[in-house]
Amino acid sequence: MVTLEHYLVLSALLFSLGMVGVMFRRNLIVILMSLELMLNAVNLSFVAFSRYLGSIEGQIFVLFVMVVAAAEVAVGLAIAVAVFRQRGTINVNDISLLKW
Amino acid sequence: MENVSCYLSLITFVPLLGVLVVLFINRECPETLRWVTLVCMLIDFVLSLFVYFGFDPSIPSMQFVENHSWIQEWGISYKLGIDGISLFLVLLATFLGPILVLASWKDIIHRVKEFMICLLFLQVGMIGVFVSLDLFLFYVFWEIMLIPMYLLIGVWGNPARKLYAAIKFVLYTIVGSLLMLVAILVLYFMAGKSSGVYTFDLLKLYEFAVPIQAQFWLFLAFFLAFAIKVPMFPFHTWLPDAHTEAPTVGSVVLAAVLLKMGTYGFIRFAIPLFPNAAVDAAWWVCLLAVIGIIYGAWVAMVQVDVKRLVAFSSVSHLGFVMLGMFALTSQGVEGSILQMINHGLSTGALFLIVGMIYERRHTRLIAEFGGLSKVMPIFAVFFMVFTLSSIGLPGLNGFIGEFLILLGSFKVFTWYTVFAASGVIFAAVYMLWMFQRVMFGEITNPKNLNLKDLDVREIAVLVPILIFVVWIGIYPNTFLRPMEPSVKNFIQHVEKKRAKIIALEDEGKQTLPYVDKISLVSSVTEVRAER
Amino acid sequence: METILFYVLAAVTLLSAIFVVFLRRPVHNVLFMILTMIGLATLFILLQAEFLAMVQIIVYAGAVMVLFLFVIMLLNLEEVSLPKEPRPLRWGFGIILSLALVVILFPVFGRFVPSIVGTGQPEGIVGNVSNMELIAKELFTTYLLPFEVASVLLLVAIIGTVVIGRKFTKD
Amino acid sequence: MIELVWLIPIFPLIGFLINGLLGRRFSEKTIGWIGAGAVGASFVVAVSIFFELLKLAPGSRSVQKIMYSWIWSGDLNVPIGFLVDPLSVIMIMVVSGVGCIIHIYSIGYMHGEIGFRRYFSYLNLFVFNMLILVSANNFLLMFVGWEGVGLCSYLLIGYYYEKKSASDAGKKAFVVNRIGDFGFLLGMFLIFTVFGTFSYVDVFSVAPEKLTQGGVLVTLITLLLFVGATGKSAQIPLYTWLPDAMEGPTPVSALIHAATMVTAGVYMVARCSVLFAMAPTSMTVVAVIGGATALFAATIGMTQFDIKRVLAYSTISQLGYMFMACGVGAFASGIFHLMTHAFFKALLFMAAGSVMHAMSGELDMRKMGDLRKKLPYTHWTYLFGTLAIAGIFPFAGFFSKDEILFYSLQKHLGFWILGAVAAIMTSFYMFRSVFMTFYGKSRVEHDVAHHLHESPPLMTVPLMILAFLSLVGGLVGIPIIQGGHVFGDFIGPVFAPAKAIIDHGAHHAEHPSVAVEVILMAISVGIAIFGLLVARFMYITSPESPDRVIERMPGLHKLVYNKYWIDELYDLLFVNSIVEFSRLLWKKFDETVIDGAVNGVATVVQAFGSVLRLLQTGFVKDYALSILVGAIVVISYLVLR
Repeated sequence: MVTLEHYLVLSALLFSLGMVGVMFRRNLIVILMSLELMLNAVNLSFVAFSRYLGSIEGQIFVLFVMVVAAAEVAVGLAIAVAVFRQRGTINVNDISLLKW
Repeated sequence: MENVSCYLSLITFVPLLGVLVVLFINRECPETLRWVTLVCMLIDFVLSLFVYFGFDPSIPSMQFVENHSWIQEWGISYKLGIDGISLFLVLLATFLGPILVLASWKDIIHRVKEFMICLLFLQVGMIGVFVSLDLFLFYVFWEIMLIPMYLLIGVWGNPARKLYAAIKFVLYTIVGSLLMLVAILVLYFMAGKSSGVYTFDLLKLYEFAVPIQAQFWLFLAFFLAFAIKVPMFPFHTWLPDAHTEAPTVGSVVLAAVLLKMGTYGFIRFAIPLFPNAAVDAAWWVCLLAVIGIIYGAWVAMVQVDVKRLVAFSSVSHLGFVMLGMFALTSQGVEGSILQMINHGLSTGALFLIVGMIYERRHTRLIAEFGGLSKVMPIFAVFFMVFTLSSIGLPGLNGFIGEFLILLGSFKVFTWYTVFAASGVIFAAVYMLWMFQRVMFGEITNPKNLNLKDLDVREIAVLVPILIFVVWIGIYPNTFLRPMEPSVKNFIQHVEKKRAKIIALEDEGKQTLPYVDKISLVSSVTEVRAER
Repeated sequence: METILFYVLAAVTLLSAIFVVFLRRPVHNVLFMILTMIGLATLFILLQAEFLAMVQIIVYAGAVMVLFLFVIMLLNLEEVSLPKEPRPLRWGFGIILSLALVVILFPVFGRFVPSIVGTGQPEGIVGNVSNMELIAKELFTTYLLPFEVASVLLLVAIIGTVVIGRKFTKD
Repeated sequence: MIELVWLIPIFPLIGFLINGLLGRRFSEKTIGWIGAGAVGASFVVAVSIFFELLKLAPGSRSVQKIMYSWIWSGDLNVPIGFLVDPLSVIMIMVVSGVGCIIHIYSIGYMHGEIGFRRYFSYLNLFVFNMLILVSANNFLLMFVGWEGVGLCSYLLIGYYYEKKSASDAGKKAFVVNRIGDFGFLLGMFLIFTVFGTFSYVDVFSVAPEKLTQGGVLVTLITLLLFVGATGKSAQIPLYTWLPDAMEGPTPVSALIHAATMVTAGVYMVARCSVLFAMAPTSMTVVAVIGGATALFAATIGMTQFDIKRVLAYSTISQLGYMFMACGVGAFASGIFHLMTHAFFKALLFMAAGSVMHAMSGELDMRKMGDLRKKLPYTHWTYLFGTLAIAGIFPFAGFFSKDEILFYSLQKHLGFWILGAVAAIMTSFYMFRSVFMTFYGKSRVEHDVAHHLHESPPLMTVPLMILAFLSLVGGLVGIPIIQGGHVFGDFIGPVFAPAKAIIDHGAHHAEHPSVAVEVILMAISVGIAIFGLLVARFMYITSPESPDRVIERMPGLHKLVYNKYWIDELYDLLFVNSIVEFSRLLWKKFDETVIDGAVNGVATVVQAFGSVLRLLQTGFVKDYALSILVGAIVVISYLVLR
């Protein structure tokens, strides 16, 4: 019988996988993707909660998360494209202009 | 005279109007800028003359008082007032205003507009400090004065180390004043808590009896803020740098008026608010003052740069002022106030003179000069008179101040006075040695041969100061009489409040430990009974 | 039966997520990402959030992933020497760190969740009102302001993207 | 007329202002005569006040004239006031009289100098300050004159400011005077704390009650005042500035370093005779230092070759005599000697000046000789002066010096011996200077010799007036056997209270018989003549004898010739050590310690800042990592709490 914990464990796993992706991949695009993954993990737990608590708010929040995720991806990819065009690389370590 | 006159506000904020007018003038015509500032300063001076003639020398209390509430909730009021102590300091500031503008006529060429604005703001800050009777308002003016001075040194100073000097000056002063702010707030809350009404009004805070334990720390905070400004012995290293790097006008205003804020702060705030701590601390403050006198004189002796020498000499002179003030005798305090004015006049004039030779030779090293009195006789006369006034030759202003201070402090700190009096000898040594190396002897350096003597403008700058230097020397009563009642009132207030607090503390001590005193007594009797 | 379905879908999603993170070539990543999205959509259906499942597929799988593909093709990242991935040591460190995160999250579930849910038994959503209707009613009443703000956010994002994406001209 | 006492100092002040401010347009003659006229006018007023004072009864000859309240702060109220009494009238007459003569002389002497106007304005300022000093009615005003006189001596010594030695000498004079004034200042503070006022009349009238006879306080006050006197009148510890002061023009030395300024110390001790009388210990200190200085300076005077240096050392030793007189309680004879000394010492200096003028600036006696034919007037007046200072019978010096020796014998034999030996040396070195310059064979270089000329009458007439005065001056003090003498009676009442205290204290020595007085006079004349003969023998009859004496005791000669290396000692002990120490203070303490601390704080803050900077690596991943670590920490904290 599938309980809430199952879903939460799954979303935790997905979340940490996404985090690993963000932390350790050098490719900017992959980082963005794993970021998406983390967001989706959160969506999953939202829906799971809304399902088990019987309140619809969870799902509405998921909608808003999706809006934010979409905006974020759009801007992220635009930046990636601009960086690539200017620096010719999307390796995150090369983009270290902020070093003070 | 409650709320009747608005002279003091006028005097303080006329320079602000001047700033507005200067703002509208085109940058490209410096002449008009200078004339407008000069006129504004003259108006300010005339207004202060009205105050002088309206001032009634017989009443000890504050006059020309203006009391409007500013921020009700926190008890901050826009309160101005003047008494014998601050009257002449305001006059000194307004008197020097026009002279500064005149002196900067040829000295400041680039960015004249900003310079004039800085000068006017400085004037507002200075006069504000001397007239404000509300701690909060005092602190505001105290900070206002910092920024223009920083700009004066930082922008128009001599390019070598001007930024270092400016930053050092500002940091030194700000560290001190922040501690003072903390002390002000602590005082504000303590007074508020005990008397119910929260207020920054100085006269009300005079009445509040601060417990002795707290008094020590608060006095220490105020002491640090003002000691840095004075400057007293260990905190003086910013002064030589600030003076050597500042333009002539900058170091004149710095020496003549800004240093007086420190000593004025002691008389107006530190001592009357915390009399017990002030009297207990008097011995080490005077020790620092005497060290300052001797140290300032000795180090001045070996300086190679004229401006640094005069800067160290003002450390020595202000050591005298502090000694006189903390002796808390009527001669001592009056002497210290008079010496503040004298120092303002003679050191200000000396800096003007150094500025004049700097304008001609663009160097301040004593070795570069020699035999100037043959080439510039009028200059030699002025330089000689001001050197003698700063040495403290009788017949000129320096002597009256120094004599009263030494006389006043002789009764209280005999040994300190003996060492301080020896400072008079060293003063003669370093000033005359410098005077001889600059003025006498053959003209060794060819560049000195064709130096032209003082022109009309420069003489017009020096003559008013000369008149006052001689006037104070010949007939000082015009200055001593108005001070008399306020100084007497100041000393009585310190004594009275100190006694009241001691009485309060003793009776306070009795109530608290009264209980265990009985138990103590009873336990002793039991023991005796058993034995 | 439902639990079996859950486990299958969870396994599929997890596997594809792992492939997304650990495969070298970006195109593979994108494809597996789409697979995870679909996996998640089915899980939403399992949790009776059909509207969300549909939205998930349309928005995420459809739009976002296509965008990724488009960018990869645009920058033809295949030929470009892909940055060599970090040495295994970093990977190891990464895995340990993520496990640490999971381990930490567990007590959270243990502590909070039961108190709220209590039964651990999925109750049915009240009445036979469809999921979408519920969302719509809720969205346009209590959450109206966030809804409008979201639209503004999207507008801003669009403008931002256009500005950043502009041809880099040496003006 | 006494009401117009304030005119006396005002005249020279007006002269100073006129010459100082408007002098540029006047010719040399007008400037000179304005200066001399101003001082002459105050001399006339002084004489008229003198005669008016004579009319008053001897007991009540002390009138105060208060002008206005100068400093009034708290309980201190110091007026500008003048005190007219025999002591101050005599001093005023000496100062203005001799001053006027010297002004006239210097019109001739300074002819052709570029700074003529500056010289005369400073001279008038000096006379103004000196008159303020002697006529003041309170200590503070006297201190004003005291320092003003110090200033003018600084200006006049440093008159030839191109010469470094002149401006150095001026600076040295001012600083050493300032050290003396330091003592004077402290004495004044003590007086104020004890008496609460500065005016003489109040202080001296109430002194016996307020101070205990011979107590620590009165001794301290008097010793501190005496420190001021030694500074001003160049006694043992602080005399080094006077010989260097010869850098100034000769009339300056005549006026300042012979007649007026240096006597200020003696005047002050005489004025405070009541205080000194109450402190026997300080009286003995004054006498001892006076006697020692007399002897010490005389020894140095014997070996000097520069004519002005000889006269300078003789001034120091004569001042020593005056202090010894005051020390033994004979204030009247001290002042009498002061007056006569003013006459003949000014004369000697001016005669030396005219010699220098004739020899076109040459001062070294070894390059002079046999000038009596070329400079008759100067020769005779110089001889008169020497006879007076040596103490030969009819001249003024004899009476005043003999009186001092007489009273010092009464006090203690030691003082008399000191005085007698110094008297022998005085007559020896004075006659040595006469014989070396005017007699013997001429050692003048050729080019200097041929335009040797007698000084113009403008210079010789003053010489003659002073010669006459140093001849007549002594008659005022002829001791009418058994009684006092004219001068003594006139000035006696001023010192009556002091004498009363001394006689009350010490056992009253009976007045020695007439015979003893006559014998003493004979001895002192004998001493003078003995000195003359020795000098004549060594410099006229056998000129090579001085060299033989030097060979016999080269070490002693070298020691004395180099003035016992006192100057170098002072420089080493005080001047250089303080300068080195203050340089050390400046460089080490001020720059490294305090500035070091301040800059140290700055560097510490900077170092701390650079550590923080390392966190900003610029790699996105590091930032992400820190976010993660932060999150983990927060959650674990929440969970484990």
